[in-house]
Amino acid sequence: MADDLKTPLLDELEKGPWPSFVTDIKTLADKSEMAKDLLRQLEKSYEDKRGYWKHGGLVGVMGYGGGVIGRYSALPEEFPGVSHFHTVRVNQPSGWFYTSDALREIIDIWDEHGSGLYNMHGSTGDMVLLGTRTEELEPTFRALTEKGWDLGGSGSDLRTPSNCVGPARCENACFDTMEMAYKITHRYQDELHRPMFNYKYKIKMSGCPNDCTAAIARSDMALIGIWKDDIKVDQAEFAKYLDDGFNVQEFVVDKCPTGCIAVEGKQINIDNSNCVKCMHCINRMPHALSVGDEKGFAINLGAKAPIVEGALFASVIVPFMSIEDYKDEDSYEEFHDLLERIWEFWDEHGTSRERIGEFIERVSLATFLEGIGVEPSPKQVKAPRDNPYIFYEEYYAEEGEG
Amino acid sequence: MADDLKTPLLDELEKGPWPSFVTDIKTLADKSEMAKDLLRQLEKSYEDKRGYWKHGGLVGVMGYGGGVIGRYSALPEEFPGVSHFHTVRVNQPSGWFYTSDALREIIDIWDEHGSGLYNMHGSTGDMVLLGTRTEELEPTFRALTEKGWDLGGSGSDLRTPSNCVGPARCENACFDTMEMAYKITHRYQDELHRPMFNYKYKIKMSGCPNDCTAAIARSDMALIGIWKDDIKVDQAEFAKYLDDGFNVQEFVVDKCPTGCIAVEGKQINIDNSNCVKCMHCINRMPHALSVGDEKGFAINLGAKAPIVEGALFASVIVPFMSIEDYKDEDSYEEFHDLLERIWEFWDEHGTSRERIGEFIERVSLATFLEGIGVEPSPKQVKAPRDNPYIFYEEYYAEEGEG
Amino acid sequence: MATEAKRVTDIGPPHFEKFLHPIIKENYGQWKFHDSLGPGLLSHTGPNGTIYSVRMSSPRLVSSNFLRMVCDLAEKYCDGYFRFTSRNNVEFLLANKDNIDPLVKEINEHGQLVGGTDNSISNIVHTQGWVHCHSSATDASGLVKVVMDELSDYFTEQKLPHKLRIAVACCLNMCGAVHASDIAILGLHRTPPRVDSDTLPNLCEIPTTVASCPNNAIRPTSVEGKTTVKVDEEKCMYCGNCFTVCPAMPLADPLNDGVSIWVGGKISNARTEPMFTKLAIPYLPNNPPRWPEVTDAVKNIVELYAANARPFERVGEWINRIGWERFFDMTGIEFTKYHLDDFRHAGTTYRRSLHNRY
Amino acid sequence: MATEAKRVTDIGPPHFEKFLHPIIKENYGQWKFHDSLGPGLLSHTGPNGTIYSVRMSSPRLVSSNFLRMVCDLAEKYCDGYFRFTSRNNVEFLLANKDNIDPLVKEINEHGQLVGGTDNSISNIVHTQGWVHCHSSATDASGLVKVVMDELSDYFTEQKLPHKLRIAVACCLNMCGAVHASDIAILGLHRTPPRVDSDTLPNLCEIPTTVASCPNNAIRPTSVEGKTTVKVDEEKCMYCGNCFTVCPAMPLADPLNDGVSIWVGGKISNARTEPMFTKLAIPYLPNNPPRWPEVTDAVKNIVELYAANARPFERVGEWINRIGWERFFDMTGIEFTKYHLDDFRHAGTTYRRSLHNRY
Ligand code: SRM
Ligand code: SRM
Ligand code: SRM
Ligand code: SRM
Ligand code: SF4
Ligand code: SF4
Ligand code: SF4
Ligand code: SF4
Ligand code: SF4
Ligand code: SF4
Ligand code: SF4
Ligand code: SF4
Repeated sequence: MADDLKTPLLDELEKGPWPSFVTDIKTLADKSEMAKDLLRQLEKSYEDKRGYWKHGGLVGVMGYGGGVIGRYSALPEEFPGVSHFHTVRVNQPSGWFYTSDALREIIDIWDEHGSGLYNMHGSTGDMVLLGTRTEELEPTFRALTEKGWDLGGSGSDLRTPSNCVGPARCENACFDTMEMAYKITHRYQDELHRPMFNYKYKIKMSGCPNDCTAAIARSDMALIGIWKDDIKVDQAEFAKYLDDGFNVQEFVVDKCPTGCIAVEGKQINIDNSNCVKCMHCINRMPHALSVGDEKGFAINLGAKAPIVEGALFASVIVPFMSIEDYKDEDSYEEFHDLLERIWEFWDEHGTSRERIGEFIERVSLATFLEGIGVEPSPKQVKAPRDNPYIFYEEYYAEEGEG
Repeated sequence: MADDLKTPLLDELEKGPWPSFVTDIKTLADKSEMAKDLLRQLEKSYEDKRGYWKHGGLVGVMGYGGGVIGRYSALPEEFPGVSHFHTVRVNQPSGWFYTSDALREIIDIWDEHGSGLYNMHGSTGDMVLLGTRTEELEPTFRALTEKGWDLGGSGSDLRTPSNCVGPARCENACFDTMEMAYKITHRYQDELHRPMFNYKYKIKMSGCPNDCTAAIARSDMALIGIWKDDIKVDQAEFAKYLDDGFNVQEFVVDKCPTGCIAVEGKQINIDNSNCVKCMHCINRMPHALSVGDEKGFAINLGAKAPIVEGALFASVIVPFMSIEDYKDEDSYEEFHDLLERIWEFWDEHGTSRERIGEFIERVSLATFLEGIGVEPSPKQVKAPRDNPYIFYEEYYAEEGEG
Repeated sequence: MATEAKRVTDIGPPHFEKFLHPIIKENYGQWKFHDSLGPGLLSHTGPNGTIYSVRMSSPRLVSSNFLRMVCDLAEKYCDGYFRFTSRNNVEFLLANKDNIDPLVKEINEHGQLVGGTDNSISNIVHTQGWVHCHSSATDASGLVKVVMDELSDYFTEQKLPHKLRIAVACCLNMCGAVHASDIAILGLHRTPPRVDSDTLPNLCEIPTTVASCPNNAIRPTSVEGKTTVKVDEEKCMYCGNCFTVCPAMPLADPLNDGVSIWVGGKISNARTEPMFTKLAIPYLPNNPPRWPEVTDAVKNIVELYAANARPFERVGEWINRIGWERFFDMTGIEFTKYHLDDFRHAGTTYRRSLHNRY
Repeated sequence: MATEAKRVTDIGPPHFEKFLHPIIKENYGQWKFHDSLGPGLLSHTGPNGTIYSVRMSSPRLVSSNFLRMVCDLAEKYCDGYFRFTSRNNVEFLLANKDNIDPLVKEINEHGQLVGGTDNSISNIVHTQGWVHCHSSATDASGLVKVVMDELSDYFTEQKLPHKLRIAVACCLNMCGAVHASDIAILGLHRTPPRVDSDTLPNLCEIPTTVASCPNNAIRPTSVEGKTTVKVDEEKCMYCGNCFTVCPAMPLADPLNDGVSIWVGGKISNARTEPMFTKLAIPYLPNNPPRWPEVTDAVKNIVELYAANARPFERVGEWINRIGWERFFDMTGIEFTKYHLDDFRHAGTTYRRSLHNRY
């Protein structure tokens, strides 16, 4: 370890059972000035209780408007290793699946061109290559693309769509999150790399209402798997849960939000017309219950963090859509049409730095639906309006008057 | 019936099983020009599908600013009987209890001075004497006061407080709604008769959370009975419900909002620490269950109809208050102090035509509580805030700085 | 009647005690339990006896003759004691159980009904309408009459899953319980106010008028040199608040005024918290004298509730259990863009979850 | 490494198929069920076999050496196949059940932990903090480390009533799941931005800066002839949105920056709809390197949840069952005026019912 690396405060973070990022970064400190000065600057932050990074900075690679977060130390003389410390966001593969061969390609590139530090992964889903100098950005990009990797988004663009493991390793998947994320990312390369929206646009896909990518909380467009027909039941397997002493009454029946489950003898009966597809019973008894056959996804729009109007969960716009063949680009026509109408309407009527969720709230759901050509449905609301302030558009005029 | 009373449309309202106001009013049509012309003007409204009353009009009795709603026909030539048709609002007695003797006094006065028509009662609770001429207002008032009756409110004043039957005929009453309504009405005669508030102020009292006066929906100040200790149980009576075949599980246990009831054998056990005093179990089994011993009321503020910011239910300000002796004026000190602080704060910081509910929303609950000197409590909210926009008032300053 | 005595003021209402039946006085605050003895019939028992209540319908808009009839009956059967309820029914208070039947009989002979207790529809809370108010977009007493004609069985019998409470209001001021009723009938205007610029400058304060609009649709303007206001018709949602403060802005419009139907509100804290009433049907025409579209719509909802709700489930609780999509399916009511909230907290009504029935 | 080839752009990510384990390919979209084989161990079975997953912790902020270690292990036990989870854990994907134990052993030898599945605390979703972001009011990686040190047992064992998900964000931008987590730790500034009027006119657009403030606290002004802005300190709630668009308005303030604790959010639709996280503790000081006040506070909540919630009840569901008043009692956290919402829809958070526990 480098002699001049005195980090008594950070060293406290090497104690304890949870793996220490300090210990890990220290393994690079001998090889990488960046890693070392990052620790030294961080130590100063720990002393002074404040960050020492300058605000933003417009850097990037040729022809791309996003994918790089510029970052400069506020104390470049003291910590020259991090005087530049830009982030390169790289599209993760669908479902964050890798082989060691593939990941080693990235590691080699970043050891050569950057700090050798990463976030695996960023909150949006990208591989986040953490820290390099401006002059290394273009070479990093070239090396990445040569191996088949491309940059993610930043700024007012489409962000790298992300998706749960879905059909690749989950029995609950109601649609092909993996393939759909791939298809969307590829189709909208321009939207991803050249920020031209009012603000960022994040797409996340979860294969079922368990929502393992937090799509409903963290994406402007959440595609969440759902089914329309009945929950599939294997009564023999159900009986085994009872036989094994699993407390079906307390842990399943009593917890069903609509009380639509009844157990008679060793048989489970579900009133599917009242089931709200919450997943709880399926989660508890995966051997006995599974999602139906008529599968697809709901499209919810508008989740975001609180800045500025308060946090939003995404709300239902299209309660159900399905795609015939996820591998076939042509099958996506209905979806792509809708997405493009959404972007167009938002582009035309939204304001700068207005996320789609805030936009919908501002213009009203009714206007938004009309604008994108989607029919109103009770499935889009918790309940109809309770205030009487209705803008009527049809009214009668005196004969001769109109 | 008067010859010239042709009301073919209204006559349709004499059909059907429900008692007909048309038939009833017609019984007066011979004696009262007012009643007759009211029907004739109403018939015209039925023909033309619109009302024929002029807007408001400042009329009243000497020294009072409220209690009379001025009303003039828009077609006085056509319907001279209702050219003036003012309403006189008269304080109802607590709980709308009468004797025939008392009511006959009113009837006689109104037959002499007015139309002989009434709303028994108005939505706020008053006796509404419907329709008289300006010159009859003062004589009506004199006649009423002579018999011990006084006017109700209108305009920006305290309205006649109203209350459920409570201790007078209900086992659920947690406080003396009858006496308290009487005491408040008498104490605040000036506030009731001389409008000096920003807007109207309605007080309603319900003896328990069944809220039989709709206080939580329709009063600026809702006093609603509540208890703090355990629900009282008569286990023998409970067993009878079971023996009678009453489905306690489905109709009571399963419907308890917090699931805090358990039946073991013929015994009912309530986890009172988790009971939210919703009343349902008590309502279903009045012989077995009853409200606790430590009784009082909650003070909720701010209910109103939608105009202008949307309808509001009243929200908890003081979760529990009790009055030692409802018959003793001195016992009310804490309550009166609070009410006066509320009025003062609203008066000082509210705007014209701003109901207290809108006022609280505008200045924020925290500011309002501080303004009236009530401590914050989790009982005042459904949940703590979910947005991070907190205005901190205490912070640290550099030494020497502050 | 001579009124030559000294003028007194601020005397407040008489003390209620003198209106209380002796049995009530003796059990005041000590009641033990009540029993339902049938539609409209209650008994309340305390340590010192039992009082019987017989609940009679009332059109609320009544004449001296109606009230004299009440007094007569009370004297005959109740030692003169009776009360009105918070929903404008009359309650005769009897010491003697044997008086119940004769009283009920005589009430019926007067064309009045007994009922409204327990699992029934009680009287409709309502407002003034064309009988007295300048604001009204419909009549109130007439609507109550025609709706209750259809539903009177539900008043005189106890055949519903639970209490069902209906309200009528004749304009958006909602002088009643419209915003928190199982079913509500709300009169509404559907066209912006017409500004009478001749009278407005004299009758109205411009700043107050401008400030009255919840949607900032009113702007000061000048017509022929006089300061008046103009209404941005795109922004006006016909609430009538401007008319309340300024008579020169009437909204009444016989062609377009009409009625909307709302469902699922409640007030009591029993089981669920109080709930606001939600829009079911945005507009039905004013069709006096018997408003057939309105009575059909209300009856349809009541009958579906009667047939499908579980015991002790209010209308709103029933709808929440089956879901709004099913409610619209079952009733055949069309779901339109008007059902989507677009006022202040509209966002809080959007469905921000996957919980949906298919 | 030479990069002389033709420059290509817009190629997007590689197709995932080449990263899928053969067993996964064969069962793709056809999985039948999964089993939990213990903390951090899952098996998924389809018609064409079973795949085993071993979930390993990760600090997320990692070095090439960490990733090389992952690759090495994957090659040794998993034919090179692995993935990351949506919460930044590593999942090794094994064909051979017998490889589980040796893999786990080797993971532990590397100082890493196996766990995070089922009724446990999984990895903390977090953000950049003092390591990389200019906005941060606290560090993120350090907070995660000290909190997970306290809670690591809950990662390696499955002893909670249900899943418990923690998030950390270093400023109000909340680059993570803070607004919908069982427990969230949120860094915040508590003093208004300091306007640097020397640099502001060059660095920032005045109208954008003024418009950025959610509370209209920013007004244009002029200082020594230059147009700049001033902040109405009464209205500022330290959200930092102005700083995002205008670097000349920094908020960092070592004396006052700190941490708040939030509880009861969730994302899944299981049982209840998604819920926002609610304020528990408005402010704890930044006390690096180990933030003892924060770790104590979080541990206290986790332990009360562990001891008192019912099976399959998330933190928010538990609190809703017992009531917020009891939550504050049990945790000993003081309820203050800061807990009362005063933002846009504050009114919707007021308790508009009688439902209260006494
Ligand atoms: C790197 C990352 C955090 C991380 O440690 O993982 C991140 C980092 C930043 N975010 Fe973020 N956000 C990241 C995911 C998120 C998320 C989570 C998500 O995408 O699931 C959110 C909340 C969801 C949302 O989008 O609302 C998020 C909400 C924000 C916001 C608030 C936006 C809003 O509308 O409320 C800002 C402020 C802004 O956009 O100006 C922001 C801004 C920023 C900036 C660019 C700072 C700024 O003010 O310009 C941060 C750069 C930090 C740095 O120095 O590297 N970041 N940001 C995440 C992106 C990595 C990736 O591409 O995978
Ligand atoms: C008579 C009565 C209706 C009835 O048929 O029973 C009534 C009648 C009027 N109300 Fe009301 N209100 C009556 C109870 C209510 C209630 C119900 C209640 O008090 O429980 C409400 C809803 C609760 C509330 O207070 O919000 C109510 C909410 C309004 C409003 C809307 C106020 C608001 O803040 O949203 C207005 C408009 C206004 O205040 O300018 C209003 C205004 C009016 C006016 C004075 C019309 C006006 O614009 O000036 C009506 C006079 C009608 C007339 O010609 O007689 N009335 N008004 C009720 C009073 C009788 C009594 O004293 O007992
Ligand atoms: C007489 C009256 C009070 C008064 O001072 O006038 C009254 C009296 C009783 N109410 Fe009430 N309620 C009265 C208006 C109300 C109202 C107000 C309203 O309708 O505008 C409500 C709130 C309605 C709502 O939630 O929308 C009301 C909600 C209840 C409830 C709660 C019902 C529920 O489960 O939601 C009960 C308990 C029950 O019925 O199970 C109740 C129970 C009772 C009991 C059984 C109380 C008792 O032990 O004596 C009384 C006989 C009820 C009955 O009719 O079956 N009372 N009750 C009112 C009669 C009005 C009428 O003529 O119909
Ligand atoms: C691997 C992963 C998906 C991925 O593509 O990466 C995943 C995988 C599974 N999830 Fe998940 N969930 C994953 C993130 C999530 C998230 C997102 C998050 O935490 O940010 C959620 C939403 C959390 C929330 O509600 O706040 C999530 C909510 C669930 C639930 C719903 C739990 C509940 O009752 O609220 C289940 C079902 C259950 O556990 O009963 C579930 C169930 C599952 C199952 C059992 C699905 C299956 O049949 O394979 C998987 C193993 C779960 C386990 O860890 O016990 N998964 N799961 C994610 C693992 C993250 C991690 O490393 O810990
Ligand atoms: S969201 Fe559903 S389909 Fe996707 S991993 Fe989670 S449980 Fe499986
Ligand atoms: S998925 Fe949820 S709502 Fe449907 S039956 Fe199962 S537990 Fe009930
Ligand atoms: S509110 Fe309660 S105390 Fe009053 S009448 Fe109704 S049930 Fe009885
Ligand atoms: S009053 Fe309500 S909450 Fe309390 S035990 Fe009875 S049913 Fe449950
Ligand atoms: S609801 Fe409107 S029209 Fe009816 S009485 Fe009240 S103010 Fe008048
Ligand atoms: S009716 Fe209402 S919305 Fe229309 S102008 Fe008048 S106040 Fe404004
Ligand atoms: S939460 Fe704030 S400080 Fe942390 S990474 Fe995001 S923008 Fe930066
Ligand atoms: S920190 Fe937020 S509230 Fe304060 S001035 Fe800046 S934008 Fe406005």
